[in-house]
Amino acid sequence: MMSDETPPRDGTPSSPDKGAATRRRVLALGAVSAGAVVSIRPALAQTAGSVLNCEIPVPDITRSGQYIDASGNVVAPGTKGAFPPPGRPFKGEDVKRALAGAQLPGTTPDSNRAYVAYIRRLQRGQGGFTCFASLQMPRG
Amino acid sequence: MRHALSLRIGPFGFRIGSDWRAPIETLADLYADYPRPELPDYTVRLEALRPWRRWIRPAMAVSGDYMLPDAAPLPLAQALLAAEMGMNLQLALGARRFLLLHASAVERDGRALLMSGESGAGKSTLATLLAARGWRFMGDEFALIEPETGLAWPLPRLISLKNDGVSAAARVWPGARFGPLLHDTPKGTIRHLVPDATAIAAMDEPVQPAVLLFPRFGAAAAVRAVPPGEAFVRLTQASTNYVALGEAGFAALTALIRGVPAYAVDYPDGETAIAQVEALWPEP
Amino acid sequence: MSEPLDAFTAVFHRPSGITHLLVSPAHEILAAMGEDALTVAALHARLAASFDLDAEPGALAARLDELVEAGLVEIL
Amino acid sequence: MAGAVTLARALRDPTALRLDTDWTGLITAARAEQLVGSLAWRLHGLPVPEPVAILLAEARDGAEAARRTALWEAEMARRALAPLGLPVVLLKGTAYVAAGLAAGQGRHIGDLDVLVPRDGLDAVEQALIAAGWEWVKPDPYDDAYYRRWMHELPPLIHRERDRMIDVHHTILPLTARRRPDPDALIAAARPLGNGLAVLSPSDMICHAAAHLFADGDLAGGLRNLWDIHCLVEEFGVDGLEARARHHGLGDPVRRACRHARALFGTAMPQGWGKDDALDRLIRRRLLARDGWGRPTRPVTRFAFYVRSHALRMPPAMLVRHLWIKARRRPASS
Repeated sequence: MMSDETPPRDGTPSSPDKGAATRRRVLALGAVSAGAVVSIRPALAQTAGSVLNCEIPVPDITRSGQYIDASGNVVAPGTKGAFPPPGRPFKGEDVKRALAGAQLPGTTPDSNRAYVAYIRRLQRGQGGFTCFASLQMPRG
Repeated sequence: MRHALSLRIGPFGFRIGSDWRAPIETLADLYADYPRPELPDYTVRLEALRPWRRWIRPAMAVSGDYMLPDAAPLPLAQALLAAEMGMNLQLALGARRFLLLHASAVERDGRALLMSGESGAGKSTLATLLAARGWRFMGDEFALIEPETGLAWPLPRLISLKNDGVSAAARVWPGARFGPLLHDTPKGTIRHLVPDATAIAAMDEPVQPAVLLFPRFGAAAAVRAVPPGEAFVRLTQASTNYVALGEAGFAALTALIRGVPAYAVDYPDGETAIAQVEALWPEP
Repeated sequence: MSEPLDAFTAVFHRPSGITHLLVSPAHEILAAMGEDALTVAALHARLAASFDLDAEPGALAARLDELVEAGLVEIL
Repeated sequence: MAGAVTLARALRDPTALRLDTDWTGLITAARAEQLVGSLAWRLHGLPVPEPVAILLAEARDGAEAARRTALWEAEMARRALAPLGLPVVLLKGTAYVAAGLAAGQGRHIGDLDVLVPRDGLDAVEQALIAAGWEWVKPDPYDDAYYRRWMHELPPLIHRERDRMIDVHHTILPLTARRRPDPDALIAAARPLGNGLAVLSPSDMICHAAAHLFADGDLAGGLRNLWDIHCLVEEFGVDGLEARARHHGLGDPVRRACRHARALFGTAMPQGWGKDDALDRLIRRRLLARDGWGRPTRPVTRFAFYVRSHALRMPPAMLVRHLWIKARRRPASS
């Protein structure tokens, strides 16, 4: 069943009773590859300050000064094998490139991997989560 | 807040607060000829990132009624850009009385030319060049379409010119007032140009849109008529609040597309673009 | 509310507030369905009454899946 | 200078607002506390200066758009989950608008929150993913902790509509000391007649109070308290105390009602306890907003922020969780 209040029949260009008595139009049901329905989505990236202008603190302010271990956990300062926090939050576009394999500015390959692991684990409500989630946009 | 200023640009009143004096003085100077709002629609705040960052390595967090979380702070020297981004964000996320299009607008014989395109397509520079040729400047960042009437309302904010756009504007606009030169901002080198007196005086005069342009700088000169379908899709992606407006947005956009011819214009330089516009502009 | 543009039809779907752009055969399918609850076969027959169809019901089912994910059609 | 205090007064008795009110401060604080839609409905029809009337009309317009989007998101979730034949209970803002309650009028609505039986969680997860929802985070499976201890699935977002859904199997993190009874919540849920249901009035109030204080840092606290005020005004309190005790939420519910009465004048029996030291601190935190929309009282705010982390993960659990993570060889991520 069609859900309520969807497009009424009027105004549809190809309504059958257009008097095309003799020549009937072919309706290509199978031919459409790209899909016959495109939905308009909010163009968030169009807002003035583009989303990539956001930043991600590692770790967030409530745990500043803590170290980050190789798998991205926040651990006590000086923990063996863990890395000191980077001096400044990372810019959105730097993180986007790092997620695609590049290296975060001012990091070594190992500390870079640790910081990216921390960013991947960000939970909602933690500083930087929204910036990180928006870097996954646009989806699909 | 310690320092504050209210100003009206077109139909929108803003209240801007700052932890520092300098940004408010710069704004007050550049927006001196602008009216004060009876009641501001939106609030923008330029706050120290941390209490001590007012003095030590000052850094400014831009916020307001509507904000994008985790926004990166800006250096104090770029206060003018911060205030501009703050005001844009309030309109982009908060405005409902108008359909907002990322487009510049100029007016001639009572009708508007809208120029839509991503940043870098040259919509600000073109608007400035046309204003220097006698068109009335309406806005360089947002075109406001009133859903009930279809009229385009002016939003003559300071024009933010990037890199070589600054010299182009200075050449054709010798008497213009400029804001400070802002280096290595997120948008490169920027300088703000104050719109001329006629543009500010006419900020409450809406006009009927007559032509919609999709300019693209840098390619060989070419003009192509843009079919309604393509124009519709491009404008839904060039609008910050099309989806939020719901039915009113759909009605406003389809009416605009139905009533206004659209062209894609590639231009290698300003002179060519102006000639192309003159050729496309309908006789009064 | 719908607006026929050249390449497609722009449709504003009130319950969701979402604008969809439909190309053939999507808006013909919606027009043929109206508000009725139909099986795929019944819909295929209804379409066959007005158009020469180029495919069997299976292809129609794929088009319907798209309309279902967009929320324009509901599976009962 | 109007701020959250004036906002609470305006919501409590809008007729008491004088024409020379600091309207800008009031509207700015209302937007910051996500209560501008509710304020706009409370002031509807009252004499206000013309530019204020325009802003309030815009706020009502915005709230209406949010209401439609929320109801559509609930409808699409219903269509995706209907084949499973499981009870699907709407929570928080979406529930208030779906049931047409006063608490839903003009309300700002965030993500869609639904409650489903815990044993149906995997089926719900698969149905939603099949219907176009995706994990917000690219690799949620490494958050075993999240799935094991939290009261919900990791957040999902629909790939076309960009709207998030939180699927709960109870209404408080499993780590929280208090244990509401999810089966009772679902059993007492009231069907809306369209395949979805909402909690019973008493359970709604219990959930709102638990959400208000369980979260700990009281972000959005004023709006949650306004919800509780509207629910109590609409349904009264009979059966509430017994129900709260059943869920082990007696203290948060009494505390929430005390604050609602103090700020919004909610009519309720007197014997719901006197303010204690924590209440005074809570009220300072709830009203910590100035007329510029700035959060004020940073020390109080930070205290609640730290408290929220402690509440979410009791010390014993925290130590055990860290020990497990430390012992496991870190996979080369």
